[in-house]
Amino acid sequence: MGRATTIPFGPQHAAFLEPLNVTLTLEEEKVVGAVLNQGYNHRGMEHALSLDYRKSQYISERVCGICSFHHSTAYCQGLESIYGIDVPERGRLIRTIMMECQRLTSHLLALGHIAESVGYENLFMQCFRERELVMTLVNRISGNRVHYSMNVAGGVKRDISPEGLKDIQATMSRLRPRLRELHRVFSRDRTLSKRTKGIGVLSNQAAREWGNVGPVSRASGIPRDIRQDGFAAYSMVKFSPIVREEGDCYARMMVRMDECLQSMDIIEQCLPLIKDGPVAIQMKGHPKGEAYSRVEAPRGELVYFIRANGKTALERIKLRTPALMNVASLLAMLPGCQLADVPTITVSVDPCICCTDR
Amino acid sequence: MSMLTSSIKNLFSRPFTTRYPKVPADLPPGNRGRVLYDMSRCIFCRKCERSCPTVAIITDRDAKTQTVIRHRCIGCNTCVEVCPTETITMVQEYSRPDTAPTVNVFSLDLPRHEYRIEHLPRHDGRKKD
Amino acid sequence: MMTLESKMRIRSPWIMHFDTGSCNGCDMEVWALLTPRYDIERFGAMNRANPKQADILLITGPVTKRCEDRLRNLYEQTPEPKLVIACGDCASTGAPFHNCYNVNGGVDKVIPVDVYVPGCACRPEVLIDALVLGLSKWREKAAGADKEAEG
Amino acid sequence: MSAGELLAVLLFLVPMIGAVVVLVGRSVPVIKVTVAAVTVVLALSSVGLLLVLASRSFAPLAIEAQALYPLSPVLIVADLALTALFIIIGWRLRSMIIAAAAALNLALTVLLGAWTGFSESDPAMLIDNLALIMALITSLVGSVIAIYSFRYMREDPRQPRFFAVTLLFLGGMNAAVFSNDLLWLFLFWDVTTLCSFLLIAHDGTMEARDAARRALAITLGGATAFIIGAVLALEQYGTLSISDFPVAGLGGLALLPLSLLAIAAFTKSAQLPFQSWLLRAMVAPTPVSALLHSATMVNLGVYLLLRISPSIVNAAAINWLVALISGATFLASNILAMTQRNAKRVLAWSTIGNLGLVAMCVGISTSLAIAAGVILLLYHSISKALLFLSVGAAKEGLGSEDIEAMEGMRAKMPFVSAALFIGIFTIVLPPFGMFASKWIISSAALTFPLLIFLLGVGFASTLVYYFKWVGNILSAAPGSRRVTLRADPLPANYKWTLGSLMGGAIVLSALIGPVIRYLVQPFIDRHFILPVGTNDLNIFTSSGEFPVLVLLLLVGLIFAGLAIIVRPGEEEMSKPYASGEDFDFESRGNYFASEAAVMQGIKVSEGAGVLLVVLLIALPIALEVM
Amino acid sequence: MDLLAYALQVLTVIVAPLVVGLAMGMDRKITARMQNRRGPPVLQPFYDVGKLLSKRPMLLSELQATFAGAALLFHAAALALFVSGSDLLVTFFVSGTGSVCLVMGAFSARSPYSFIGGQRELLAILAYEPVLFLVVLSIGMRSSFLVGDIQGGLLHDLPLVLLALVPVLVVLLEKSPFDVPTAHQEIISGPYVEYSGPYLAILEVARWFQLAFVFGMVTLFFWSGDAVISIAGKLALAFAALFATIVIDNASARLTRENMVSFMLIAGIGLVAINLLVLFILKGSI
Repeated sequence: MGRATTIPFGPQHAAFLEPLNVTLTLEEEKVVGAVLNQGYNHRGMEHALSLDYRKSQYISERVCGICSFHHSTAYCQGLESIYGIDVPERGRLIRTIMMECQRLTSHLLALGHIAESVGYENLFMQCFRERELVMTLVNRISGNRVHYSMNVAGGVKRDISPEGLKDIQATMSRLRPRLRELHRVFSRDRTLSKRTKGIGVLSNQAAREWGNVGPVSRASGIPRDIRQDGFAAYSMVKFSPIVREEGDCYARMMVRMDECLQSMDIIEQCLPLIKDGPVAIQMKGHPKGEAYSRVEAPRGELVYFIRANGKTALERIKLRTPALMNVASLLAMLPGCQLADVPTITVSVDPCICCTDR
Repeated sequence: MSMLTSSIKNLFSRPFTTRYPKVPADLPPGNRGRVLYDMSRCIFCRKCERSCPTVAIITDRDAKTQTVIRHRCIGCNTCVEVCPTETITMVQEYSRPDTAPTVNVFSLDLPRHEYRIEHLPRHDGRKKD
Repeated sequence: MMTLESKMRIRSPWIMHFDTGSCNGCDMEVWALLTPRYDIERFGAMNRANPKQADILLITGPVTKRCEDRLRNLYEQTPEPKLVIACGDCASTGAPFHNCYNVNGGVDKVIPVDVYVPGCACRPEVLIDALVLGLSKWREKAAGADKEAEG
Repeated sequence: MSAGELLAVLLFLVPMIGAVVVLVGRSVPVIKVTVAAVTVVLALSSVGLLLVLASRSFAPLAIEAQALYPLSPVLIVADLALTALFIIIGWRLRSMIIAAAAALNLALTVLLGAWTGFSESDPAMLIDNLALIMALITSLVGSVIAIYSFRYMREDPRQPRFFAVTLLFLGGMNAAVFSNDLLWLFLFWDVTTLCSFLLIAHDGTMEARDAARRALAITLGGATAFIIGAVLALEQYGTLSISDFPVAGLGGLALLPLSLLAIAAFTKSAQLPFQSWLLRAMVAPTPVSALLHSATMVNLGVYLLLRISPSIVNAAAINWLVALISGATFLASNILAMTQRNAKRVLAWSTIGNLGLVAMCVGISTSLAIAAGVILLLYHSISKALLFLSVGAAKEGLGSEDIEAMEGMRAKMPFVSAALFIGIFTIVLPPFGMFASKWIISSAALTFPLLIFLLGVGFASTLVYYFKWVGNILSAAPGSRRVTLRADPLPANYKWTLGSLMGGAIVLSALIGPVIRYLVQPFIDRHFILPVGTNDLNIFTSSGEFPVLVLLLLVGLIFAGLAIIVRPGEEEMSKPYASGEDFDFESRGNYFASEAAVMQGIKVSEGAGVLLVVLLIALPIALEVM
Repeated sequence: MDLLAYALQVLTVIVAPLVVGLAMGMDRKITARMQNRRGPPVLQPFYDVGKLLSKRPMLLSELQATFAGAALLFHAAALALFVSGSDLLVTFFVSGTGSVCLVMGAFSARSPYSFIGGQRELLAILAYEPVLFLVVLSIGMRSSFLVGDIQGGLLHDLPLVLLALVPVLVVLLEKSPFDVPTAHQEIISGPYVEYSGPYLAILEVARWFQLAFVFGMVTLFFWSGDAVISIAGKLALAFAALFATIVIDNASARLTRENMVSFMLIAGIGLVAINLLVLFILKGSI
């Protein structure tokens, strides 16, 4: 026919925060073919992580800036299970609080990003305004806005003071009405739902086949949430995974919105549980052995495999990041949609290219 | 159209925007800005140099200097933790941007927390191979 | 004496952001610049996401080997006068990723950089400082050009 | 025989003689000499006729049948012979419809002949300004196209047939527009039908034969409506002379002849629901498309409408229906044109739409509208011929008529691109002739508010499909510098023919004031109150004014000024932005709809057309019954 | 007296786009405030244009420059015709030519986003030109096509026609939900994507002229015998229209091109049709 046009979408593109290239084949503006082109962000992190296990908790944060704490938690949990130790309860609770804070920032970023991708500038701004509250909170707790550098193997190295706990409580109560307002907008806005409902549908079956994880799979009706394993302090709090059945952009968006509210619940549940005590255990000797560690990052199941042979350098470290699974499933969603929906669909899986490419 | 009410509300409320750089940044007390050396305490044990994940610290035992490459420091606080003599402190204020990667040289002849500013060489890029 | 031209230029810096392999931390902070808290539109800056209309390139990341050509491509498409700001440690020196085999170790290995921003991740305030520094560099350049023109 | 009569006779007789010479001569030099001679005669005669009429201050020139004595008996015989020929063609094509329609035509012709005693009504020919405009279009544009064909058809083995039919057509067309007697008009109407049939089938392919058959079926059907209308007209009005048709007090069955003639006009002008033949006719060689299917022959239909417009405008209900059918045609064809990929098909839809606009003007039935219709007819022919010929020239260079194949053509074939650009510019944008008439139509449509909605969407769609096409032409490889027109490897023949049409389109646009005053207004004045005011620089209507000269100067200054200001070499040429990638982009047009959707759209609009046409016939009968 | 009138007209043609530029600045400020931001200075659009003019030109094809200039000149001509009290319909078509020049400029650079932007801009033209055309014809129907002859009664008789102008303004101001041709997150900035430096400035100024013309049409709806009241009312009406678009922009996501075309055609044409019908029923004639 010769009617199809091919255009590059990315690596540098207004809709993407990160370099991802989707080469789209368009018939007029209908997408008939999509080729995912990854690897712009491949730095060789697995090699760098394996060089010195004592420094790798900092490097592992730099795999991804949006879910940095989850990365270092997964890494530290792996080392801890190699050593065979349990982190003190206070350390685990602090980890949980920080992970949920990070989930809040990540989800608010993703939500703002979706709003931006459909040209809803005001909503994007509002999401980021609320996100800024969490950002300043984590800045106060950890000393940095993005990379908290709080994790060490054996616990956390930075304690939260009683004022800090009060601060968290105060921020949460300040945030709750605002997020409720955002929830109202996201769920009710007509133009927004026109652009997200029924767009980029991923059926339950397809989600299983593509191995989707995290909010993307939960939006397609798969009630899978690694937090239910009870790592860190998740066994001490009550929550149930948020699941929707539609599998479209709207569902993915709303799952994230609901999870924001859930994160606040979890944080507020954690706060009264914090008792005085140590936050970390010192570990002796170099690690030796294998460990397989996983956490529920904002984008889904994050897996670290660590094999150590008793030297400073780890023998092998392997990451399987959630975005890798989710980004791949774009290939199932993009064909058949309109060019205008490509940014929305792409952003709705929350592609974290730095995770994907490592 | 759900944003209508909040748009109008925002229109008549004070903007959320900071006035930075007219007013100083609002930094929390525990902010990990940058590290400073109190050279009078330093024993040149090189623990900080070895612990640094990004090789931002260079200890020169002969010249009796500690060199911090500001544009390499990720502010992870490790050097502060490993220092046996509390030579190193983390302060709130962050390092400033510059027209070349900055190097701060702490030496014995300078007062506490003072440093000499040097620059790493700048590259001007390279042409396509 | 500063010309009207350079005055206008300083009041309207349009930015383009490109991630060349960073961890996303600086990218988020670049985006935070556009949002209500920091709002660099105060200074007239706009995110154009298009090299042809940008004055300032905000580059994050240590420039992976694959991004190298793309970065150069974008740089060449940006009309003069332009300013390159390397945001964050990794863009300045490649620091956190110095052990990685697939990076160039800093933006200035590929294209000339005007302002280096420290921090991992660089705070929005530092980015604002960098913007101000870059613009003052322009101002100096303009003043210098004026002197040359007079002399 | 006066000079005017002589020129008129020359205008239709010389081409016919030329056709015979070509058929007999058969060799290329003979053909070239003959065709060239005929075109010279045609051009001179038509301009001469203009001068003759001007010397009579544009009073119509009536030619009595007696003045044509040796001819008129021949014509009656030819009339019968032609209809008989159609029966044979129908028989050989194994198409019962064609054969039946032709047989009916023959019967009714004989009936009419018997009724009138084989004597013509007087005046048999009437050359007023409308006929003059048509003759000028046919002769001048036709001549240019004939000369263009020398080159275009140079490798065709059936050249004698082609040029003979073309010349026959030119003669037949001129005669048709001069005819005042419905029977004569019917004869020449059929001559053009025959020529169209022969030329569409020229390539001899299966597709061409099919298209020719369909064209013949529909236009013969229209001819049947025509001849029935003629019979009824004789019965109702007692005359076959169009100029004697009653202009007022028509009602009931007396409206039926007008309805039928309008339907005949719709078939010839390819209005809904009869448009399908014109689209298929695009398989014919490009000069044929330019000559018959856009510039001249299809105009015959709307010409007939304009000719009987004094009667139609006073026949309420009929004029509304005419306006609705043609308005719907205008809208539907413009929307459908957006979905086409083949340049000739785009032009075909556009032709249908513009003819619809002319017919709509008749339907609006104000003097302003009719003036607009005549202006549109004139300017449309020139621009459309230019566009068709350019597409033909482009096809020769690119090997394809697809719009997509013309991607970046401005760098390869600047002359043709300029011709296409000017053609489109003169059709769509101010301040050229077509635009002036659109402006008048917009003003005129105020009296028929329903139509302004059709017009609004229609005009905007026109912009879309033409500039989508222009976009493809302009989309040359990055960094391409402006090339001079001389750089085009186009043969001289094409350059001259395209160039003369370009010049004609622009000059005639500048002269729109005089054109309106001297060519259009005398026709309007005869039948209506004074419509359009003009002082040669501006055009006035009751509610607005159109500053032709100011706008023309403006556009001229803008483009001339920019050509001076924008100089090559000052700018840095860069790569296209492709998200940082090096990317070689190929532009492909947007067509907005799938084949199935287009078919459905055609079906829906045809359905609406059928409904309205049935209403057009049923209404007079219903009025009579009530 | 004549000379004074001419001078006034020339002045208006020069000042009107500057006022639009100022309005754009206000628009950005108000938008920022609605998003709880501080926003740029009100004079920002002028800084932008000034800066763009000082940048080094960069092009893909010379025709881009030609068409950018043509767009500016056509829009300026449209405004000049409008101010000089000429025929509104002619003015409208001349302005339309300017929009088409933008499209041709976008096409003449062979670049993916520019091309898609051009196609979308054509669709936008398909969406808003009919509505604008109907607005012009309604005005002509109600009083006259000659801008100089149009007097009061429009606001009273054609309120829905004025309302139909608001979505048109949304498209022309490139605001959501109908900023489809320049969709930032989809095709960067559509037809403008390959323009940079001075040529972008030219297009920006061309847009100001175009907007000045369309806002001029909005102001036609208000008329009063008293010059002061007339001018104040006209400005108030134009500002109200601008404010309406800002509010719509801040409370909606971008819709798709199909949505745009169908909404504009159905709502725009529908509003005009209803208004004319009501007028016809009330007054017996249009």
